Amino acid sequence: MTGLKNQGVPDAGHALHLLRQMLRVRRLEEKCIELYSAAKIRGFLHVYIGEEAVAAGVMETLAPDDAVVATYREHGHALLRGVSAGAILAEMYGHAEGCCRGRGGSMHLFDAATRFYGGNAIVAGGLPLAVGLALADRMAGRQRVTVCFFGEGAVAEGEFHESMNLAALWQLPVLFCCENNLYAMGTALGRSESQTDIALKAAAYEIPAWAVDGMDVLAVEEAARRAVDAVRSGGGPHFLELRTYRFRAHSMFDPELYREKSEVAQWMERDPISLLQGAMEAAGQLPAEDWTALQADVEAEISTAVGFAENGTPEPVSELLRFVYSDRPDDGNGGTGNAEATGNPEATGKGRAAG
Amino acid sequence: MTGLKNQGVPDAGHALHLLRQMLRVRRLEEKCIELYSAAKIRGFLHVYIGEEAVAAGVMETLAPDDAVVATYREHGHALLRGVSAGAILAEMYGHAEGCCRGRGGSMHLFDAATRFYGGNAIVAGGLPLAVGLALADRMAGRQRVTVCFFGEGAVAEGEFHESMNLAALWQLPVLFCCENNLYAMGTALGRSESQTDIALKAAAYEIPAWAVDGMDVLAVEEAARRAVDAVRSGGGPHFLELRTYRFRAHSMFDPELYREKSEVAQWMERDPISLLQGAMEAAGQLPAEDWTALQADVEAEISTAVGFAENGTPEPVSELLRFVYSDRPDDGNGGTGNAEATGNPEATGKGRAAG
Amino acid sequence: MKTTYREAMRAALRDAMQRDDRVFLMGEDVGRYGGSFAVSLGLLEEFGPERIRDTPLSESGFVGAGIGAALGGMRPIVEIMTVNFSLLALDQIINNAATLLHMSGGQFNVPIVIRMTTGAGRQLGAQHSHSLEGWYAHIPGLRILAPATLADARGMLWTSLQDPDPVLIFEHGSLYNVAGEIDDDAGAVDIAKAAVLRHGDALTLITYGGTLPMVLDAAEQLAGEGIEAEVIDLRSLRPLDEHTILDSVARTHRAEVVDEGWRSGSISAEITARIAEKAFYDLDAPVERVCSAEVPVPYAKHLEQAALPSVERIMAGARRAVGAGG
Amino acid sequence: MKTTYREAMRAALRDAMQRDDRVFLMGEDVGRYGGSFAVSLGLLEEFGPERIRDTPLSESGFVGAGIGAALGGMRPIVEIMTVNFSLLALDQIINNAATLLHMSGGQFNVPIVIRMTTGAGRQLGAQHSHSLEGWYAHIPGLRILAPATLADARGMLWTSLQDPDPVLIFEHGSLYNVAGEIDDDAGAVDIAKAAVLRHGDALTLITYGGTLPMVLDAAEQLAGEGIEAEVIDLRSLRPLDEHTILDSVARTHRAEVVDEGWRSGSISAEITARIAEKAFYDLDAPVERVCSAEVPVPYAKHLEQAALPSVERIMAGARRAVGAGG
Ligand SMILES: Cc1ncc(C[n+]2csc(CCOP(=O)(O)OP(=O)(O)O)c2C)c(N)n1
Ligand SMILES: Cc1ncc(C[n+]2csc(CCOP(=O)(O)OP(=O)(O)O)c2C)c(N)n1
Ligand SMILES: [Mg+2]
Ligand SMILES: [Mg+2]
Repeated sequence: MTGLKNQGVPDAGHALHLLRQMLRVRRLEEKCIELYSAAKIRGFLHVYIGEEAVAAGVMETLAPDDAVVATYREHGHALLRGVSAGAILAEMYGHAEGCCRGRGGSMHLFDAATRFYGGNAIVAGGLPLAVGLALADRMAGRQRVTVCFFGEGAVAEGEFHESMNLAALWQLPVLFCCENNLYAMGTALGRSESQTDIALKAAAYEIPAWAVDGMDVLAVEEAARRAVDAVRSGGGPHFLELRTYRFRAHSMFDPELYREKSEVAQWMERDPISLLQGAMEAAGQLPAEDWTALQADVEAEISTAVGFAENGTPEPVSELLRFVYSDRPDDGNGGTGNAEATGNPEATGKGRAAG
Repeated sequence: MTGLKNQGVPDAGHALHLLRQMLRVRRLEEKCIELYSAAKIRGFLHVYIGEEAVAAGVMETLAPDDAVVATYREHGHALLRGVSAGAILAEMYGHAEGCCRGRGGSMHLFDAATRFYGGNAIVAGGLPLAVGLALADRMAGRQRVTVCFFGEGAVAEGEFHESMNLAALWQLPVLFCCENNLYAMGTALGRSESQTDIALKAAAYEIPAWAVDGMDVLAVEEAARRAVDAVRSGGGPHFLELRTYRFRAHSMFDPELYREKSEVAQWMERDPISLLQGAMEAAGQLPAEDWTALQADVEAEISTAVGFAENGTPEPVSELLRFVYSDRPDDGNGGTGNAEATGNPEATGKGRAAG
Repeated sequence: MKTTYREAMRAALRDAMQRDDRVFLMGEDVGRYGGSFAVSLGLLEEFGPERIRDTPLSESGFVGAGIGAALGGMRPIVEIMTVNFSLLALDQIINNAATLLHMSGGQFNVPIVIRMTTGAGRQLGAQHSHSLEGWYAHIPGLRILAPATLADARGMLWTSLQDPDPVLIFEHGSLYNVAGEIDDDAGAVDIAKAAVLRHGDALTLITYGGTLPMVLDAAEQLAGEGIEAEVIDLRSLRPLDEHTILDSVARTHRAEVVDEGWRSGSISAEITARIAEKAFYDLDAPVERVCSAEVPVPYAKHLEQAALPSVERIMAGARRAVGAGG
Repeated sequence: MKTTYREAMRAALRDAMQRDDRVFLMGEDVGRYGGSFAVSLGLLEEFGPERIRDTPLSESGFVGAGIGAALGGMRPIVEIMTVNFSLLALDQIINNAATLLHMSGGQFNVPIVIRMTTGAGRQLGAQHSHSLEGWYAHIPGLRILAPATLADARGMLWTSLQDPDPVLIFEHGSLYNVAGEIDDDAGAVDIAKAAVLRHGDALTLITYGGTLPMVLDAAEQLAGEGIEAEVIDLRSLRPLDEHTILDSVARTHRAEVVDEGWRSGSISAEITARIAEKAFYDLDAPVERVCSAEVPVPYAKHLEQAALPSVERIMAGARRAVGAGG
């Protein structure tokens, strides 16, 4: 398996769009790494480089009012769901213009407008949320789908098991997307699962499950579309195992002692962007000037975003205690913020803190 | 399926022994119910009536230095593992002569001498312990087996999943015995599992799993022996689903709104004791005088046990803080017990309480 | 109207369901079994299995699903059978329910109500006798309620469902059978303030939940000895109504906190610390604390009773407080 | 000998493994990855994958398995990557590790050591910045240690492994790179007593773990202002060495507690309460508490720093304490 599943690219315009989507994620994250090295971004930073076909293929199949739940490796999901690169970068800068006003950072991107429910730094912690979002839709009689992304490392957690069972038992409209990149930090799949065929594991809950080449964006999209349609039309939860690989370290702190450079190199030959690009070129569907224009567009988008983030403003420290509880109409945006109770003299004004 | 799996009873002496074992549990628990009504026993009381073939068959196959982990429905397991009926009843009386000196009660019977590790009132809470006991044996190079009993309700818990995976991944010497009595309190299996074939669920971890008629003590013993032998000889974890039924309410507080009387009646026709008794009688292996003698023996054992419990003594209140931490040689059995720190003036003397 | 704590809770559930069709109840055995403490008995028949939703044994899963459903626009009431099992759902409660609003910069509030039974006293042994509500009160983002009276059993659920943020309601197991009178039209209650249930000037007795009846009893008996105690029912453990406490101590100059939690690190420590910090110059004697002995709760009745707060110990503490200093 | 906190921990692990072949280390990524904070780097090569055991992501499962292995005669050291994930294992820790000895009437002790990284300050956001060691200190049956110095990083593991009961060791993430000198033959340390790291008579500063360096710094600067503070490193949060605290306060008459936990219900509340109870007549001013703001820890650096204790806030508290009362 080295190329794409289908020979040729059915719809050149659509393929170009997918290529653009993957490239947007790639360039955004390359920039993140740069900015991390420049100490503009701090905390943990987990990049998705190599895995872009997964988010690109799946997001394509969703309707605007569907919901998405992701992990701490979610820049790509956020971007392709429609959160602007500027809002994402500003968030990593810790600025008020960030999609979470600087509270979340890289691991906690959220966006109500696109129903993007994070950004969860607890492995498997998002799965029960996805089940509940789907339950709400079912109870309200809405035909929406909730897509939940997680790594293969999450499969060993109890919350995976409980969530699969609940979703299947109650036949809820969730699509589980397991991004199997073969490693959970330094732990290879075979050292974490007695049954390494993840799709088979999911099927044990009576959930239809397919394994898909996660480096082939067209294959991902095709499988996701089939699954999303089935879920939306009342077919209960579905499960995709997306076989992929992360080209970079787990995070900015990982010395990568646990895998061979040659293994990484081998997988990089199946870079999802190059694969699609190559197929399009082979089919004469990607004139050099289109590729150049595409790259320039994306560069422009990212550099505008960096500018936006750079020009952002820090949230005033007086807002520290805001969003612990909801702002209430009757307290003028949290007028009862109790600085004394928190021992923090700087924090007065907005926000309500109980204590 | 109404009778026993094998026609006839291979070894009359052994069958009589099994009959005795089941009857001992039955009579002990009938007595518990009586004593509960008389307010001699308090707290939660969960009886095993109807399920005796499971513990009786499995315990038969264990060596003295194997380990057993059970649940809050464990009087039978404790008794058949070798804890005396007197020590069990005294425990439920809250007496110092009880197998846990009155600290545990019905749900928490423990016995170091027979490696009986409880008695756990958290559903699925015992499974990780069993995995760890087996891990210790494996690391120390001992050929011992750890048997872990739990109800089918536990299968939905995350700890079930994590424990199955760890045991299988590390090929540990555990025998998982799922006592599938079709209900978890009032929740029928079909309302708790998307996949109701429990043995199949276990097999998804690559653990050999068989379903067994849990009302047929001979079948249970046969299956357990096969499994225990496989585990002991390095075959990794095994799993038995024992299909059984509880004839009584979940606990003394359960009004049994969730099942039909007729369903209970139907299962009572397959009472494990009557089944074996009937088969032995049919084969001419149970002369009336043997049956009478057996009953008399068991009655005597239980009434001696009640006498023992009745004559027990309450642990002095001065011992309240003991066993929070281990007694230390250097504190003369807990001389630092700090009554003041606990706010409890009665509790002085023995025991160490940190705080 | 005559009622019991259990019936008041059930009536509160019923009218929450009737009032708002986004409300549903979910938990282990809330439906066919009727609730392990019979609180939801009969509601399945009335509202059907979608809204009175039995769950498998999977605390983390269904509590997390409740949080997700709240994000999705519902108003879930999740019942965890007892606080003992809530430990299995703690990650969802702390890392999601309490935290999502903040992490999302105010975008995603979580209007969930989580109810659970708490407390010891029924010889259920160490794993089934925890009193962890004070412990939960440490967590920013949560609101922690402990209804101790019939009016609060009837009203706090309603108030909680109006809250845009997660509320945990702790129902002490010993209260379900308490009977008494409530107003025919009892409804939502204010939860911003602690209640002064008895006035007195000798000392302030501060408690909540399952120990309130014994504190009231002790106060009655102390009055017979000439010690008139003020009794405060905290009602909410987070936020704490510090004002009512300090106001009372400013008048009585002595205080005793009664709490079924283990003493070290209990909510009684926080209350004692607040009084010591903010009423330092008002206090005439050290604050007394009556808590549970620091031991896993033993099964045997005499040991269990010795481990828990009692009327005698409360009275002894009060006598110490009024005897000392001054 | 020059070392770092990280190296001291690693040396402690290494000689525990060498000394006793019942000892093994188990946890996520302790082996091939080298430990998420590189504490166990190199140990896999030295001791092999059975004794430096990588686990799947399943905190409840492997912590429970550690408890079982301890019951089975081993001396497991279980690493939970950070305290944040320990919530998933809390049921096993509280309902089994802390409780089995008591429930079994003294038959089954659990000699397990559970290590985890704790604390905030590195912009990891709300789900990765908990300081819950004080919260754990509420639980009878557990011993809670917080090594703050190199000697304790080197010695506490050894001491813990000699303990027949469960010990939780909390390592603050900001300490791993701290460098300094320890004795060449540094080994097991006494854990019964808090350490007085600086003598002074103006007030007592009480802290532990990650905030110790800033408290020492503050004390240094306060000395420049003529305020000589006594500094106590608690070292053990359960049991608390109340004696050392009270003894100091009896001399200084003023105290300030510094703790990275959220203020309400933190260990600082317990310490404040103990002082207020037992040194009531010694105190000349209210006890000051410097804790974290009661907010899920925000990512943005300036917000995070504003939420956490700081040298400035510690100094301000000390000035208040010495200025007040008297
Ligand atoms: C419950 C929990 N345990 C441990 C961690 C630390 N951790 C962060 S990412 C990670 C590996 C997860 O691997 P996987 O699920 O495969 O996702 P990937 O990083 O490969 O995308 C671990 C162990 C965590 N965040 N949450
Ligand atoms: C974690 C947890 N959740 C809930 C309970 C309350 N509870 C006690 S027994 C029980 C049913 C368990 O059913 P099953 O595992 O099938 O065992 P059975 O009682 O049928 O033997 C429940 C829900 C508990 N003890 N532990
Ligand atoms: Mg992975
Ligand atoms: Mg059952």
